[in-house]
Amino acid sequence: MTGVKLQKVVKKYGETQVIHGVDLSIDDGEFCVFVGPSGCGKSTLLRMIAGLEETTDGQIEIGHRDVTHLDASDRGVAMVFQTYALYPHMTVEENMGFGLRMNGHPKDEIKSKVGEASRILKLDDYLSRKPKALSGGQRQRVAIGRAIVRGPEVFLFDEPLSNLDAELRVDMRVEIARLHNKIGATMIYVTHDQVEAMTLADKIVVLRAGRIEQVGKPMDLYRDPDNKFVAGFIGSPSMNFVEGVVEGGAVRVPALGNRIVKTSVNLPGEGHPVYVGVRPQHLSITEGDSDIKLDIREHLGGISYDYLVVGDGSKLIVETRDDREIPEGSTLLVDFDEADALFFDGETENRLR
Amino acid sequence: MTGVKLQKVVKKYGETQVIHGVDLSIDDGEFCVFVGPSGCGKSTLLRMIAGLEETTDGQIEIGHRDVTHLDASDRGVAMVFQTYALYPHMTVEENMGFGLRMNGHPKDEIKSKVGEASRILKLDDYLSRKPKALSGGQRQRVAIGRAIVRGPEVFLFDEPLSNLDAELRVDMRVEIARLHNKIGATMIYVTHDQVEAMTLADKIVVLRAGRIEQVGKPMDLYRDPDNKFVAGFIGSPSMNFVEGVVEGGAVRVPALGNRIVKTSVNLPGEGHPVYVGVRPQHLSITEGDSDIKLDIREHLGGISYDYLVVGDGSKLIVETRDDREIPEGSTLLVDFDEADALFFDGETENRLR
Amino acid sequence: MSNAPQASARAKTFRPGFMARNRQVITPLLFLTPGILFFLFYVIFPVIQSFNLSFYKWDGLGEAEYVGLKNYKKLLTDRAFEVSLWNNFKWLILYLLAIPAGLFIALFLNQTVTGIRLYKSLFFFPFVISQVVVGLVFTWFYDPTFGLLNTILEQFGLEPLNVLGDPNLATYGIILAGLWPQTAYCMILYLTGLNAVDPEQIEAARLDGAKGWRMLWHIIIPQLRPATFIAFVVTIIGALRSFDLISIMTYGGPFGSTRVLSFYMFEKALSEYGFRMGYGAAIAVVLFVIMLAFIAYFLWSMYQDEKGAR
Amino acid sequence: MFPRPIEKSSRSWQMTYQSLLPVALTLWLLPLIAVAIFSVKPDTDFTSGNYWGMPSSFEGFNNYGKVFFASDMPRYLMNSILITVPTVIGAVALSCMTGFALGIYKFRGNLILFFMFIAGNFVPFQILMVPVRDLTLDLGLYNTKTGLVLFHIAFQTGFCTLFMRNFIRALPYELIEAARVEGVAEWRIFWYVVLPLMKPAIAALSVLIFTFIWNDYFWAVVLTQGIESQPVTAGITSFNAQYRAAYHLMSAGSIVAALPPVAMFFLMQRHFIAGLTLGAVK
Amino acid sequence: ELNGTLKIFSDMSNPAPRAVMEGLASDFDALHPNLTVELTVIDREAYKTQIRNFLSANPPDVANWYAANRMGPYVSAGLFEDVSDLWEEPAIADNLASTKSAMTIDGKQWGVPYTYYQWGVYYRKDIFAELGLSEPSNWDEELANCQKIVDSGRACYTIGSKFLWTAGGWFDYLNMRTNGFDFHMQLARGEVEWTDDRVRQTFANWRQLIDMNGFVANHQTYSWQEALPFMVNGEATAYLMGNFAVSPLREAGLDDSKLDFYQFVEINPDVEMAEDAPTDTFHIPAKAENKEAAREFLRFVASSSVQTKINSGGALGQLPVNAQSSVDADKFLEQGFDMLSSNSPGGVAQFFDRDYPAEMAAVAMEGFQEFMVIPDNLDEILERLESVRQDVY
Ligand SMILES: Nc1ncnc2c1ncn2[C@@H]1O[C@H](COP(=O)(O)OP(=O)(O)OP(=O)(O)O)[C@@H](O)[C@H]1O
Ligand SMILES: Nc1ncnc2c1ncn2[C@@H]1O[C@H](COP(=O)(O)OP(=O)(O)OP(=O)(O)O)[C@@H](O)[C@H]1O
Ligand SMILES: [Mg+2]
Ligand SMILES: [Mg+2]
Repeated sequence: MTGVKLQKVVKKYGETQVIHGVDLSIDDGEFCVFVGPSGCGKSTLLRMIAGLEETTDGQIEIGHRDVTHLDASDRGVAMVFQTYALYPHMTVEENMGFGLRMNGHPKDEIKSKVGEASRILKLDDYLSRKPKALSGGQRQRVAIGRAIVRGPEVFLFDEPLSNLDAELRVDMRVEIARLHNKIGATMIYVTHDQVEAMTLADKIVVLRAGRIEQVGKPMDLYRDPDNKFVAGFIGSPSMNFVEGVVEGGAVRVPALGNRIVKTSVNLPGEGHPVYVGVRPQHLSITEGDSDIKLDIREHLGGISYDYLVVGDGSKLIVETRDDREIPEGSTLLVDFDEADALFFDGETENRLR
Repeated sequence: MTGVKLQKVVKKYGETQVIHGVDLSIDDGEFCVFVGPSGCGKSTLLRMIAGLEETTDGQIEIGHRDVTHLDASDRGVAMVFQTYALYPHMTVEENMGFGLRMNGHPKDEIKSKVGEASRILKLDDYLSRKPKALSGGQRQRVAIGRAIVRGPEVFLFDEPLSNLDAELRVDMRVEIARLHNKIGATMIYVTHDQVEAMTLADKIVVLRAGRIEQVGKPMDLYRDPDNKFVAGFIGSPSMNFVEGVVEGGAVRVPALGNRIVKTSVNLPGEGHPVYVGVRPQHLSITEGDSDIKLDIREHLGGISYDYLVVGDGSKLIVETRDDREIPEGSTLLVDFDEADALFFDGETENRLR
Repeated sequence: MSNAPQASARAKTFRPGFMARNRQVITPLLFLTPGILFFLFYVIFPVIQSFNLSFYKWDGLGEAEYVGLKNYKKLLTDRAFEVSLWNNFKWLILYLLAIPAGLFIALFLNQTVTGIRLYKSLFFFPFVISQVVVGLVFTWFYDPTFGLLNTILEQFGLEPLNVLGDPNLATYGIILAGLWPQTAYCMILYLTGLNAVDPEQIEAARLDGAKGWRMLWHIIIPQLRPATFIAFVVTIIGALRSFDLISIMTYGGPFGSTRVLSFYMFEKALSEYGFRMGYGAAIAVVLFVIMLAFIAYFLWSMYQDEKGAR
Repeated sequence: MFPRPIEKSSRSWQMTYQSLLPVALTLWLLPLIAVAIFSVKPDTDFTSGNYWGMPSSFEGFNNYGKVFFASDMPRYLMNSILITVPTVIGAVALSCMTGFALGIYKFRGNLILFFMFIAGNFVPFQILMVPVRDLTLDLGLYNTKTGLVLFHIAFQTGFCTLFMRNFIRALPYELIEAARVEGVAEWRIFWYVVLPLMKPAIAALSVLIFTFIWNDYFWAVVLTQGIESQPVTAGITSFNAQYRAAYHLMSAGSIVAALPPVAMFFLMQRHFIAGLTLGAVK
Repeated sequence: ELNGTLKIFSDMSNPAPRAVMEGLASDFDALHPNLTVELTVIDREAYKTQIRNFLSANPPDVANWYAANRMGPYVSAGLFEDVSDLWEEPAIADNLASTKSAMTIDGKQWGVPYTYYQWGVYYRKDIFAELGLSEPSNWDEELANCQKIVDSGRACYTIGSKFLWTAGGWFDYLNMRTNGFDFHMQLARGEVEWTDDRVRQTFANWRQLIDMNGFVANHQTYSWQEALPFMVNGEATAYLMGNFAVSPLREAGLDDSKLDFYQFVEINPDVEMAEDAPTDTFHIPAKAENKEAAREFLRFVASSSVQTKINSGGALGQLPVNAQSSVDADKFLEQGFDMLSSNSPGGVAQFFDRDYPAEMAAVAMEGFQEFMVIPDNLDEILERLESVRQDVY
């Protein structure tokens, strides 16, 4: 019922166009995550859905209702801000009940709804505190509680966890996932954290410079990216790309000692440049003579990252599961399974399948 | 020559004691990392070594010289701050040369030293810029450059990377490791980032509430922690702990269906409570009937984390290498190799070996 | 002979040691000395002297005569003092109107239309102008024969008013003149305050359905607390220090009805028929005690802020 | 932003707002505009009762010419400058130092000293009147610009210290620590690190103090007496005595007296406002 | 021969007196080539507060001030130079004898007078003529005249009481005419209660004029100069003022055909007429540096020729103190001189704020102003004055 649908949505600030005609449909109850590099328009798009930014062109529907020109307060959405945006002069309880109060709900209804939300978020003990007296994670929970209380059909999150420290971020991430499971509302979530996007999303929308690059399930994007940008963007550490040239139906990779990579994808014509992409965990190294040097090896306990420098100066990251000490500066041989390699057109950067 | 030695170092702010008699000796050229939860006194200890905080009691030696009551300016150490602390009104060059200039070094000496440092840090192109015109990573490099220029024997870093975003943090981490390799000075480094500690340190010092919990090489701490605190602190995700009871020379774990874990360590007396610790990657799950439920499964691409809830409400994290979808709420059987389990006294929390 | 080098060597090691160990105390002391000396001589000692003087009878020329609390006793029955005190309270209360007025104008001007910067600065004008000039300007404005006020009243068919000549109106007339620059001041404080209001909170409140006055009341005004605090402090101080306007506009008249403590003390101590220094000092002490309540309040809230800080 | 940006509201309301602005401004500045018009009127307008109409002829040059060439106003203006500028320099210099000491160093009594400066700044200055006048007399500085300047410096130091100390407090303390670790002497830290960073505060404070001092009337009356040392605020009263009921000249005189701070405000608007809101108190 | 500099502080800040003072200074300067005369003119009102400061702080060599009680504080504080020696010189002793008593405290003289002037009623002759009025000679005529003036839509008297002392002038006259000079002085010395019936009678007389709207409205807002235009514009017909008002009135366009003078009318025929005639003086501060030149300057201003010159109609327009001086052929000066020398048998008062102690004067004049605005407050005002009297004396 309360899916969100964007049709040819455009945003201009004066002359500069920030969103270039975005079409997107988010289903009822779906958890949709916007990712993309800084400045690509994630926040802008979210704020347009919220009604905090005017839509220059196109149409926004929430639950089959055209809300393009409705006021923010009439769209039935709730938003959680990066800085929480709690009202510092109100207690937790007042913060959470404020929206209902402004809409003239009776006192006891407010009280019961706030009570319910605070139970879900385990905030009961803090109801009479001011935000100042809360930790970051608690504040974030209050911000979420404030959104829940109003019982909206769509939740919007703009990098809600980026002000928390690493540990808390993990906890809150799990909390949000659980919340989504429980209340089942449509959620749209902006982040630039890989892990958040991968773990939370039903559907990831990858944006670049105001345009959608790809939409899909997290693992689909991970396994089957449409282009080099998405491939490089999803997954951490990033996918390694090495330049290659089409030669005799295969790809020759000069950086890896002119290795010939065979593949069944539709390669472009002879001599055409392509990129070969391999994820760090699909690379393996053995000591041996080559022009690839180990720059730094980092042990994280359990896994290690090897930072390699190839002869032409480009870099590779290899994830290994061993803790052996390899002297830095050693030369190494790099290998990978051809089935794990992805190929991208050297010019359009589109995936070759 | 220029190791650092702390003897019974104590710090009090008024009545509250923050550092409780720390003994520590850091060798010449060693890379020593202080880790510990927030507020445990890492920064305080570092600042005492720098001379920025007075030492209430005990003695600090730098290179066999008692510096306990020396002013910061007389200790010959260099410090890199979390906020970089670059002088905003000076160019990069002036920033780096400021310490030398103030100490009356001749102009051309300053110039050559700054030049050298900026070459090492690839800052040549930015020498005449003001800090405002630099990116976060460049600023951090300037801060390090400023420390290098003076050629100090001890470098102090207080969470130097925590203001950088994830990607840059990785780059700078590698950079610092490389720097240490190159100049070989003693470095003391405060962080609360697991990965930084593990990858950079020759020696990790784990602090808790103003006391040293354990000192050792990263992998030693990881594999062979002295107590539950260190075991839980080192490694990410944290080690799982489940409560057990000593029964007939083995440990019975009620939470895992009264599983009996055999071990060769010296267990305390019959009926004594112990903790069994297993790292997430050493746990494995299979679907099956039990009182352990899957709460959330997170796919990160390549690996997945499973958050489990045990019947008694305690939680487990399992790291798996598969991408299968297991419906949330399924019941699971959990298994681990007994050799991978660590045991801790239920009361003292000390490791049982 | 042989002792000398030894002694000097010891001194050499001792002196830097002492300096080094106390650098964190000596440096600030050196930096503070000139400021503190100035301040002691011109502010702190005089305050004490004034307290002392208030127990004396002195015409500023001859010998001072100790009279104990007599000056204060006399104040109790001094009608002019009573009037001044009341007027001071009127000033205190009414001057505070500058705060809502300033807020109102600030809200009016807090837009981004072209030329708004110029408007803002022009609105701020009255504050920059000397109170002497403001006083003159308003005296003419109120002038019973040709003043603009009466010209306007006439347009509406109303009786002319002699604002500054009417003992019941004069004080209010002066306060109004004072409110003019003070409102401008508060306006600036609120304009910058409004700038600092967290836009995300406004957005959150918009999503929560707060609009217009309710937004102002529930979200904006609470966030303007720092600006309000400052506005409050400066307005109170301005009210208690009011001297220039009274001196220029009515000289305390008509028949003393616009005196406030600060003016009365000037009159008693240094004006043509005054030169009762002790009595003047006693008035100043009373004024000081009133102000002390506000100083204490201000310091207390500063202290609250400082406690948490470094 | 609150209230809602006007661009986002209806066209008609935008127009209303745009036209309301000048009306509101005119009302707000009415007394001032009147004086400005007074100052370019011929004297006959006043004798003929044309107080509020348009000037019957433009006599601006004449009137201002009189103020500048036929009265003592230039002397008074000069006095004001000679009082204001040294005060600004002195107060700012002193408070840079006190602010540095109080803002950077932790020592016992820091807060008490700081509060002493604040409290002194709020003292009703009438209480200082008699003793300061006597002190000035004893120093032989009565009726000299120096006497006035010294007092102003001392009294403004309270406010300036509050201002500077809070500003320095807001500077990242790590900058000082960084310099200390680099082996820089304390006074050099003040000179090379802190002072350059205080430039905006110094500018703001200077502008602010300039206005305060320029507009001071009370102390001018208490500590000076004649044309050789009185500033323009006090001078304007003698000027007015001289031209009693010559409203065109009094107006011109008032405008001349008010002009320097106004000009200062316009030129240094940003600093001025920063000063007000930063230091926040007079 | 005199040399060095002679510093003079003067309060003659109104345009005409200022010119006189400047002339005086430059004349004296010219007479003594080696002497530099430095003149500082200070606003008349400001001067009154500032004199204390400069007398002790940076004393000039010569300073203006007033005779009688007003010298008291400075004399007793030792800030004025005893100039009894000058008063032994015949040029002064003989010619200034009439004011010697006003310059004497503790049997010594502390300055020399250079001018005095009569007070009285300056009126619009042309309007009187228009209304068919003639100069009144007693209170009834005065009231009758006033009634006619009021009926014509004018006020009888203009007055600007913002700075209070103008009301003091009215009290002086009403009280001296009602109760006589001696009573007035008794009151000044604090020997009579302010609540005395005789004082009340004075106020009752005053009230007659007030109740018939005899004074311009809103006078409490104006200084004496600001009250001048009412007379010039014909909105009021007369001004009880010192002779110094003549010059600005003339400047404003009232020539002798429009402006005239009469002595304040008799009220109580049982008392002798007495007048206010304030005397302005020059003094040498005790700490003056160039006392020799200062004494010479005092001799200079006391001399008959100088007093003739500075008091002339074109200059101060006042009366010379020196008996040898000639009174300028000015209608008002002649009338004033006549009045003071022949028709003031009761005595000559200095002025309310010069005869009454400062503290008393300040409160009293404020009371007068209040009375003029709200006559019903009289009882309260008198009680206040009485309590101050008990305090002051
Ligand atoms: N008010 C504005 N006027 C002009 N351009 C703007 C405005 N707000 C945003 N932009 C531009 O719109 C683009 C998209 O901004 P947006 O904040 O949506 O990026 P984002 O994807 O959220 O980035 P981040 O990850 O840094 O939050 C940016 O290039 C930004 O510069
Ligand atoms: N000036 C001070 N006065 C009183 N207590 C202080 C002061 N400075 C620090 N502390 C206390 O000392 C303890 C240690 O602080 P410190 O800053 O060293 O912690 P940390 O380990 O660096 O923490 P973080 O990881 O958050 O930086 C904390 O409990 C803190 O509250
Ligand atoms: Mg964003
Ligand atoms: Mg820290």
